[in-house]
Amino acid sequence: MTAVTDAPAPVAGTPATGAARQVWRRLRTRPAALVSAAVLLLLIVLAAAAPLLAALTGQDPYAYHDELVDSARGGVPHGAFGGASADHWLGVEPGTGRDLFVRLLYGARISLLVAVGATALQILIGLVVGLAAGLGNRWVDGLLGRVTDVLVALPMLVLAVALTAVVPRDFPRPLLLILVIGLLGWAGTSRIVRAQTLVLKNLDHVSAARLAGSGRRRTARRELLPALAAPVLTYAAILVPTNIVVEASLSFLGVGVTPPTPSWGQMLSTAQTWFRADPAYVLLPAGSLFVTVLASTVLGDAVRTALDPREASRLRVGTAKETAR
Amino acid sequence: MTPTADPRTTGHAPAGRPLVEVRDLTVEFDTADGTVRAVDRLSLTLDAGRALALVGESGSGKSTVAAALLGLHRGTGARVTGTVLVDGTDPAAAPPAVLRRLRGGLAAMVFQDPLSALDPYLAIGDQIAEVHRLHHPVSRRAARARAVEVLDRVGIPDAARRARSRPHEFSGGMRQRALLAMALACDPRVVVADEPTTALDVTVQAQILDLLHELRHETGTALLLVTHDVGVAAESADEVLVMRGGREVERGPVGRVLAAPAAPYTRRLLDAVPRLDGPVRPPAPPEGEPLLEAVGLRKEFGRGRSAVTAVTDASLTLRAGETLGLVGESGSGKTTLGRMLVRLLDPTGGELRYRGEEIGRLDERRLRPFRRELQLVFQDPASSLNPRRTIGDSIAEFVPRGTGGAGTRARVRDLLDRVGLDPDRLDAYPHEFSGGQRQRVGIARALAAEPRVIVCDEPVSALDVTTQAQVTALLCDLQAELGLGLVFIAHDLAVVRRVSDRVAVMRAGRIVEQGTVAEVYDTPADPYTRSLLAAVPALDPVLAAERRARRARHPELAGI
Amino acid sequence: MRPSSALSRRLAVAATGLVLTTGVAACAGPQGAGDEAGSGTGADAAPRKGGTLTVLNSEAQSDFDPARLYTSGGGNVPSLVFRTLTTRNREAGAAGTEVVPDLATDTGRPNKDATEWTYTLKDGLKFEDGTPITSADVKYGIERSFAAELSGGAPYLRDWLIGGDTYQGPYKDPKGLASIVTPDPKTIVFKLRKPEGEFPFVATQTQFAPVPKAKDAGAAYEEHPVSSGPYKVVENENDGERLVLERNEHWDPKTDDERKAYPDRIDVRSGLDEAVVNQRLATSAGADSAAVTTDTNLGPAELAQIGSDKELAARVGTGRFGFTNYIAFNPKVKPFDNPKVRQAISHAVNRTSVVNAAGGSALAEAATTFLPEKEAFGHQPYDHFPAGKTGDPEKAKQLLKEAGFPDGLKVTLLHSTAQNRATSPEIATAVQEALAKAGITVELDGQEPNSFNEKRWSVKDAPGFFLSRWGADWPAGSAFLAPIFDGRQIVANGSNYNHAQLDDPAVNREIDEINKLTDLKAAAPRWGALDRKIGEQALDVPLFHPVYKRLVGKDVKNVVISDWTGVLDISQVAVR
Amino acid sequence: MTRYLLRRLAGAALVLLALSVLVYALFYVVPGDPARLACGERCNPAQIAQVRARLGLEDGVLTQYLHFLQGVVAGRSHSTGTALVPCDAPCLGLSYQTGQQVTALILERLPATASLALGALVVWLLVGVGTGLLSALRRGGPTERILTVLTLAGTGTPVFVLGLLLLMAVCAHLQWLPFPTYVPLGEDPEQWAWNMLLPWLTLGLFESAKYARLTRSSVLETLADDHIRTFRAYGAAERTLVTRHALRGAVPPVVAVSAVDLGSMFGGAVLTESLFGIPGLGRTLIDGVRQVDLPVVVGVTLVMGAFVVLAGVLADLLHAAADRRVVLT
Repeated sequence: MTAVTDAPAPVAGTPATGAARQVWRRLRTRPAALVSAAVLLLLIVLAAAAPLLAALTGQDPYAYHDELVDSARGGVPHGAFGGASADHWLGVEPGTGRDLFVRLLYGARISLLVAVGATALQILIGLVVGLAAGLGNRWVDGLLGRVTDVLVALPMLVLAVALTAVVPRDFPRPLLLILVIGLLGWAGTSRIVRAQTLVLKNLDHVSAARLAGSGRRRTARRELLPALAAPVLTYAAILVPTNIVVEASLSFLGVGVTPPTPSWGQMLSTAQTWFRADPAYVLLPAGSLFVTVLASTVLGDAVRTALDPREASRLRVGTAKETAR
Repeated sequence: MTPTADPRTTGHAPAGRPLVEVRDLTVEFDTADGTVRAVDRLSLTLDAGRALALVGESGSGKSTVAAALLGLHRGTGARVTGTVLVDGTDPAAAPPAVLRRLRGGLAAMVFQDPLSALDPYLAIGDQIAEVHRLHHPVSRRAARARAVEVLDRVGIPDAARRARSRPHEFSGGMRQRALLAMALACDPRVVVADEPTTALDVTVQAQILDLLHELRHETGTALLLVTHDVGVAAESADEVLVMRGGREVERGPVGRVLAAPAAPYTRRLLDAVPRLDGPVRPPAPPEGEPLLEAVGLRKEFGRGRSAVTAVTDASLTLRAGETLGLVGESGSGKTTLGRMLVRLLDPTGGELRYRGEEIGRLDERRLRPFRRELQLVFQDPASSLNPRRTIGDSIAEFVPRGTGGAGTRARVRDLLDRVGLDPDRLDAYPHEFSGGQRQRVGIARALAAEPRVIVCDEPVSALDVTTQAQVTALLCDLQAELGLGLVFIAHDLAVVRRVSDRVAVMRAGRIVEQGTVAEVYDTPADPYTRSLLAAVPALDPVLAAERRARRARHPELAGI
Repeated sequence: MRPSSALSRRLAVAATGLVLTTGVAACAGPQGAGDEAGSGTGADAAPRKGGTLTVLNSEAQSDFDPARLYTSGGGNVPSLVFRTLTTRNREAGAAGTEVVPDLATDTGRPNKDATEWTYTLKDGLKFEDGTPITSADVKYGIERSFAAELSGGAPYLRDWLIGGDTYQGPYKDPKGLASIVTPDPKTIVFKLRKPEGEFPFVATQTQFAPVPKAKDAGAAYEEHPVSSGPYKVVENENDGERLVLERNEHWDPKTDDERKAYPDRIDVRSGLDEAVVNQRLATSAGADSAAVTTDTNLGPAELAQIGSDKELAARVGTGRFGFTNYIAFNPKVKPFDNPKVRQAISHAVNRTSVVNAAGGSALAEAATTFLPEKEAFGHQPYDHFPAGKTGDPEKAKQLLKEAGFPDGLKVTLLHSTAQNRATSPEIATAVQEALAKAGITVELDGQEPNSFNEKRWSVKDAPGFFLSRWGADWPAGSAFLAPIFDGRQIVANGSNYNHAQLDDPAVNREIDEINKLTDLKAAAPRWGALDRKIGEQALDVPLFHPVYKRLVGKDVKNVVISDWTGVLDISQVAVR
Repeated sequence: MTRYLLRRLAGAALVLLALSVLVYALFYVVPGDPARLACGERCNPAQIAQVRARLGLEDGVLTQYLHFLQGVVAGRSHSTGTALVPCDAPCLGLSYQTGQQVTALILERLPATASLALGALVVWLLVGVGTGLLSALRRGGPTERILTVLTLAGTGTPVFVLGLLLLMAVCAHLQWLPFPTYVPLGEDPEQWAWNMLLPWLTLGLFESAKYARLTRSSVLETLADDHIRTFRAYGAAERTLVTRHALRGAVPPVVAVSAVDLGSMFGGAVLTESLFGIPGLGRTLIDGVRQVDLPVVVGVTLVMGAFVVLAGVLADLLHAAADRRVVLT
């Protein structure tokens, strides 16, 4: 054959091997992303080590300290800064005197566990539904589309409140929260997966797979799923902070984890009446929530931009539905 | 056309100095993969009223030169060295106000893709008026009137009304006319046209080139034409500068360079360009068995009132060892027909027989035994390979099962060797290959299935002309060797002529003419075929002028 | 059992569990220092007539029909419109727990065994349209309350009147109820199934307000109920969210000793967030300076703020209503069938934590007795199973060992998720934490208020261990002890309040005996003794009695807080 | 166009129908007996039975649902004891708890929700779009960096946290604003505006972060488009490019997303409403859920769903109007 003379040209699409390296190379140059990753990592370590830290400070998240609050003044903690002291680093809870530092740490466990679990569930359902809609015939697509519409039209927070009332109390609450958020919040994922599938299935290399005589399922597994990984993972990066907020909102509405288990939303919910009398009580969970959501948003953004700068802005719009306001 | 014919010779350029002067221009970009030198010490001059074509394949740096003339690299991080003077102004160093005067006022740019080059939200007339007012202190109303005037001038019918249309309401050719009108509205001294006709069909391309010629003749504007198509250069330029890898390869009057190229690269380039007067294939082999027969094939998309008929009443026969060329302009339905032939699309009506057996209505499962026998080579070698899998993996999927792991691997190596690639690269990913190499992988993949019929859907249109020649040659070799039936789909009449035994011409979903190469090209029966042939640029400027004159005399040949 | 006046609305909120209404605490709140003042403010100047009194409430007066209101006089605002046969004595403190005549000339004349009560109407009583009020109007008002469309009132008439249990109201049964007799337009006689010495208390309820049959519009009557009191309804928007009352010219003050009716106009605005109500009262700007609330208490965080502001503290009215929050046991469920287990829990409870959880010592007083600590209830102090200030886990452990649980115990506590600081998670976790020290592991079962109530009021499904509370329908022992401990009050298919499902013949007999007494002064100590006696069985653990603190506007005068309602009486308030 | 609208509206009706079925089914399994709750405390079984019969709870869930549908389509009437009160179509039934007509209840609560949503819209269009535009204009500079941090901070703050912090800062410490109390517009427009200011800011700023990002990325995306290159090549100044051409590219997405957001906000912003005590649809719905007040829940859910669905249609129409290339099919 004749010698090949033309030089390699840049190409669209990112191969799997290069992606991780490329993402890392781009992330390395963004200090904000690195700081966020560090903050999240620290938070995960702190949350995981909560019992250890509780033992270290000698505080139990559930132990009452009646002597630390002023019973005659509504139970406001004695002392400045919400009763912060050498024993209670971040002060104590009004009314009970429970240690806030340890409760915050335990609260982080719930927030992270529920957010990550719910995200996984949303992605899973969204993938299955989106693929089915994208690959199925007109009827399947139409039906799933309407189902998604119904889901979007549902007031999610309210339905979650109703659902948590239906389920027996002995059902583990964190799991229930994961299920409720996961089952109600997959519409965005499925829409993205469907849109991507519609694009992908007309790509030549997917058509080519048909010419090799492979069936639909095999095509979906070998050609579509790997290509969907990038958009879906980047969308997941947006979903995690969103779900942290949704969990907090549900707890704020009083349908989160069962007391006395602490969660940030539940702390905020009880704290909201205290913001003049004991500002520290509000600022601690609010600040924790803020830092966590901010860090995961910044990191998610950076990862997404690193993976596909152009796709980034489009995905953002898809999150409008899950907003808890 | 001569400088003296220009009513505005009192430009800033001192007498005797060229209108555009580029000396030792070097442009470098920083990319993630290191510094790329797009233009390397290039020099050129363009006198007022003259036309210079920059010709080169992709990556030759020709568009970068055009952008440098308007200072479009400013603020992008590109490093520009050397001297550029446009009518005495240095676009790289001029203060912003002067630079803005230069842009449009002195040198107006006409971009390649007319759809994206216009603001989708604004009426075309308003866009032209806006640009006009940037260079002429006139009222809004006057500017709008001027916009209508120039639109009328570039041949937009009912210009006053169409000026209120938005770009998407125009056809591709009309948009390109509107872009020319925009340039015209500024009364520039030089028009820089960057691949102005690449996105257009051949008949529309001819119209635009004719218009460009006419306008230049009328206003005496100089032209810097950037193109990959030697034919376009031959049609439009006085001088040609061949570029490769950012450097000048050869420069000279267009007739001289095309007729007697001095540089080996130019020669190779010209040899690779398919011509309507070039060699044809040896006569078709004796009649083989009919492999694939289509009778009255039809395809509709959508349903009900919104249904669109893409192909209707398409009948053709393909025999073993034969190449059937399928030509047509964009939207003619040739790709749809090609995909129906390999059953990637389900025909809405008609019959499709493979070796006598009806396969047009088989479902996916019953179709499976035939799948591997009918293969397709895709147009875009980048998207037809899964970027996440090695090419060896992609090809192996097409090797019939039962060969065994080691056997499959040996077969893949064999195939890679067969299509001229290094067999050791089977574990490489598609992005590590060039466009031409990827197309070879695509061919190897089609061959792996041991097919009897291969439909090639514009297999070379995304490739540079020298690579085109190599890939078409490969296809011809393989066909002869394996006795395949080949359907070669292309918009380029010259390419089809070079590879085909028989040719079918499609227009608006129908096959309007079908016959041997000699019949169709030498004695076209259908007027559409005739207009297509008339629109193909010639490589000889003299001939081009003649044909332009003929088109002007017979508007029906162009007035599609 | 339903607390009176404003509080009833408050509890309705709690019962339906509006977690959301809690909102945020006062914003531009009070500053300064000072301590809690008495109930009356602005007492230095004598109250005068005139002006507009603004009422800022969180809950709308959505039921403004005398048949549908539960409490004495329908609480505060309705008692300005509805007069009843008898009413509360509108005086501060203990004197306010007495019943006094209203429409009637006296508090009722019983026959010998207190099964027949006769009332005579005063002269000169008129509706707002000038037509005279007759005994038939009173009878008709009572009969309407039996219609299903107009449910909501207290159950006593159904339980006490002969034929009351089957009567379906005048719409379905126009013949009326035979056990209410009106021999003439001035006289009305009630025939009861058994002796009821406290009938005069029941006659304070709004069902005893007259309703002119000609004006009855069924369920729509609440849009404009016909006034027999000092004010009439001139505006009723959004189902009672905005009410404007103006003077009823046909009300004759000579016939009414109780209602002072100083303001010319009452402007009720509800649907406000509780924090907003308190904030506006604290700021007291503009019309708010002449404002009170009839349903919004100060919360702990607000108290923490007020603590240091003398001016504000002087405007806080403090009251105590007959109300007890307690842990209920259902001895039908193991291991609470074992008295030692119940006693162990009684010993283990840390009332300091519980009181803190309920809002601190200013809003809750630790309780060891079931009856509220008021003379009217006949309260007798006792503490059968002392837990000290913070619980006695050692004693509890010992009792558990004796009960056969040497390694501790695992139980589930039912509570509600309402943020009411009564049956809410805060109280439950405080109990949980204290019991943990005694080796009792408590699992919490927090339910939405509706299902919480359904569970605890169910004979079949009631768990063994839950939070509960009880408020007196009127300030007497029977209203407290009979529904809770009378074995014949165990309601199998309806709402059961005898959580312990106690059916002790001795207790039942004593209740019947005291009920025969029409001399309430004599009855009271016997109720106290009965409470003390029942307490020995450890059927419940009294936790605390709530204290109500409410703000009034700067210009509000003559704040009267009785021990009956525990909150200010709107009929006494003046704004000039 | 008409065909498109008809098709979308039919789709919307279908979605709403499914929504009502779903809510009915869900509430059928929610614990809690509406009759007992409506009856009040200390009701005897006979009374509860009467209430149950009056509320129509004795019928099967299917019959109840069909009655509900009948009410929506043709209206129905309810007994008040003395008379039958007609409830005209679309009748969403009577509240179990208060006996109020749900349609009236919704109309009564809607103004509060609408004033919250519309005010927030103004805030996010001014602040959000303004911020996005500014950071696109100043890209690469320190201004953009500061704005990016602010925007990210906005994205990272749950609305109730933002509201709480604003309350703490604006009301408690600076005492610039009174504590918000909802005053109906019709009653006192000035008070209404002052009291809504903080809720507007809270919800508007919360949404602003999203719009800032959307605007910025749309503008930057458009700036990278070929037609910007055209105008640059014809001598247009950079500022003109952003304000005249690139901003136009941000209009369709901002308009479309605004319509969708507004739609879902018209259904009630539960958290904001509860934080500021605004008597809107969101709180009505949450209360309804807690009180097992099925007619209220179904009614409000349907209205909310209708707003969301119609906002979707509106978003598409506006998108098509803003971007003529979009063809509605």
